[in-house]
Amino acid sequence: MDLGLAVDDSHPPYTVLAVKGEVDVYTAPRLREKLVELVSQGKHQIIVDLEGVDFLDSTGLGVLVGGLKRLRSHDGDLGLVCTQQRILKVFEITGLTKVFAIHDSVEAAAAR
Amino acid sequence: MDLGLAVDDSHPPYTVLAVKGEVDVYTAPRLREKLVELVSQGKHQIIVDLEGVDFLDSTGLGVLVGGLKRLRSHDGDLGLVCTQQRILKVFEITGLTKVFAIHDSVEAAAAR
Amino acid sequence: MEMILELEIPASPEYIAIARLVVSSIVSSRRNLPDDRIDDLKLAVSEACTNAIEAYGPNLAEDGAGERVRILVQDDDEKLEVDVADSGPGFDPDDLPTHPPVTDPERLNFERGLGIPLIRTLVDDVQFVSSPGGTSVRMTVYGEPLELHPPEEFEPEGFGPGDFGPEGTDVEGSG
Amino acid sequence: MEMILELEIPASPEYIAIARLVVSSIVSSRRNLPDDRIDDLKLAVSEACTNAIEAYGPNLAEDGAGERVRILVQDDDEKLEVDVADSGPGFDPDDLPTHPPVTDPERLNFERGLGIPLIRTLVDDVQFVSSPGGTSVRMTVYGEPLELHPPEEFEPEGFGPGDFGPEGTDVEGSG
Ligand SMILES: Nc1ncnc2c1ncn2[C@@H]1O[C@H](COP(=O)(O)OP(=O)(O)O)[C@@H](O)[C@H]1O
Ligand SMILES: Nc1ncnc2c1ncn2[C@@H]1O[C@H](COP(=O)(O)OP(=O)(O)O)[C@@H](O)[C@H]1O
Repeated sequence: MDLGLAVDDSHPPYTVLAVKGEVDVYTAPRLREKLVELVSQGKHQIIVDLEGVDFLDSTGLGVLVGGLKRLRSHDGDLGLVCTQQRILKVFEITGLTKVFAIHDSVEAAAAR
Repeated sequence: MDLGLAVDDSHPPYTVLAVKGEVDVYTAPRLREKLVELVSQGKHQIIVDLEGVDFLDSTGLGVLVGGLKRLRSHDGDLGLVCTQQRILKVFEITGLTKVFAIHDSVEAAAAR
Repeated sequence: MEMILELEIPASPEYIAIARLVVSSIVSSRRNLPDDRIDDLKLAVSEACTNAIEAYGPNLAEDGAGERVRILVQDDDEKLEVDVADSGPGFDPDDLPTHPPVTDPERLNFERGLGIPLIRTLVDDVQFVSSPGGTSVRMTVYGEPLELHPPEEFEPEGFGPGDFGPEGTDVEGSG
Repeated sequence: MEMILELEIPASPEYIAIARLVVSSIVSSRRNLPDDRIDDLKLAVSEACTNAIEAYGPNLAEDGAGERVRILVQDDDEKLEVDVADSGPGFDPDDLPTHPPVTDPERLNFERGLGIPLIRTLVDDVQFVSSPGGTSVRMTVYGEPLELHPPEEFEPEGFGPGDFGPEGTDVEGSG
């Protein structure tokens, strides 16, 4: 039930954070901590890869919104990678597909 | 939560019954039915392949003991294929390793 | 409506995964629902559990030992109902703040408040029963019961000759 | 001992898989136990649930609607306890028939009676509390609690600026 969080710097200027597992009120704080840590290390172009995520609830959405806000305040950005229908659906219902750039692959996200 | 039961006649004189899933008080009746059916079709040399079994409890053991007894009464036999430690353990604790011939593979069981 | 299952967990985030697991596995074994509907219900239940836990307030870690969330699953021929109940302070579900539209840059200031809108969208029907003594969120999904195997009989008579008698009958035993 | 979780299911075979799932997932998230010990407990719980269901008798399919099995999980610093309780007729755990040795051909006549011996072997400690009003099987496994992440705080204050303020602090928010 632990959240996997893997950082990959091989797509400069982007930092890819691959998330694995279930993002809920129990695990979301770890995702938030990791985002805060990356930003404090000066990483302001972040791609969050959600392909390994089995479950994402509103707490997880909130952390991503907070991350995007924080990065924007540093003139940065937070892009998402997600092709799973059940995860995309959560963004659609909440209208957040209009807030986030959602890509089909890390490569597509890094090719902006 | 359904039990998978696949019959394979490609190792004559043996009939191989491959079981998949969890064998407990809910699913064991289906295993028993299938064994009864095979015996009534005159198949008296049966190999029960437990490699696809995730869970086996005493109800499952009981069905296998009953099957062995029935086959013996027809001068037949019931052999098992099992290499999974957690399933073997149940046979060991109950002493049934001394009652059943337990093989490493269907090929080994059919080469008797 | 037939009561299927009741699960009671401490009001603590680490147990929500179990509530999800129980609900999705009971639903997939009882109802003829497509996977995406089960995922919807799972998410709705998770949101309701999150709210129930948060209802006990921020001091949970210190004194939350006795505070519980109760999940009740019931069904009948046409629907399945999951009820998530807490003994928190209650709230008024008709008086919730609304968000600015997603196109408004202000939207980014709102990390919360998505749970109840999600629940309302994901299930066929939801009823909030809330008072100062606690809240119950009753979520309903419509859909057929799963065609179950006819109830299997087992033999509780203990030690016996079993069903593999020498007669070769192919019907179930004496149970 | 701290009460972790309570699960109540109908006394019907189809629900035992859920009881196993709940117990194994709660145990693997709470206790520092190797996988094979968790499998052992899972099997012991399954056997106890099977007996609890069978205790209600062979007419279960007809009139078993209100008959329930209750599974309670508790733990403390040194052990975890799972209690499986029914309201069946009870039995005397010290007066059970024994099997012929496995080397005796007669052994094949016994398809049953393996559940309680299995339970006794699989868990560190088991206690049967049985009376005409029902039976409770209390199974204990010793072992350390899992080193949990320090309790995570969440912010129940609702709509707020969130933790991603412009100051760039890297500590958790105000919760
Ligand atoms: N079970 C509950 N008990 C008390 N208050 C609740 C409950 N569920 C929801 N609320 C209130 O409704 C608000 C909105 O809930 P929700 O839409 O899930 O968003 P969030 O929980 O992220 O704030 C919560 O902030 C809380 O004030
Ligand atoms: N919860 C219970 N309530 C009443 N009787 C029980 C209970 N558990 C066990 N028993 C009695 O003990 C006997 C032995 O149980 P067990 O070793 O599990 O084998 P089995 O259930 O296969 O007979 C059962 O047949 C039953 O008579």
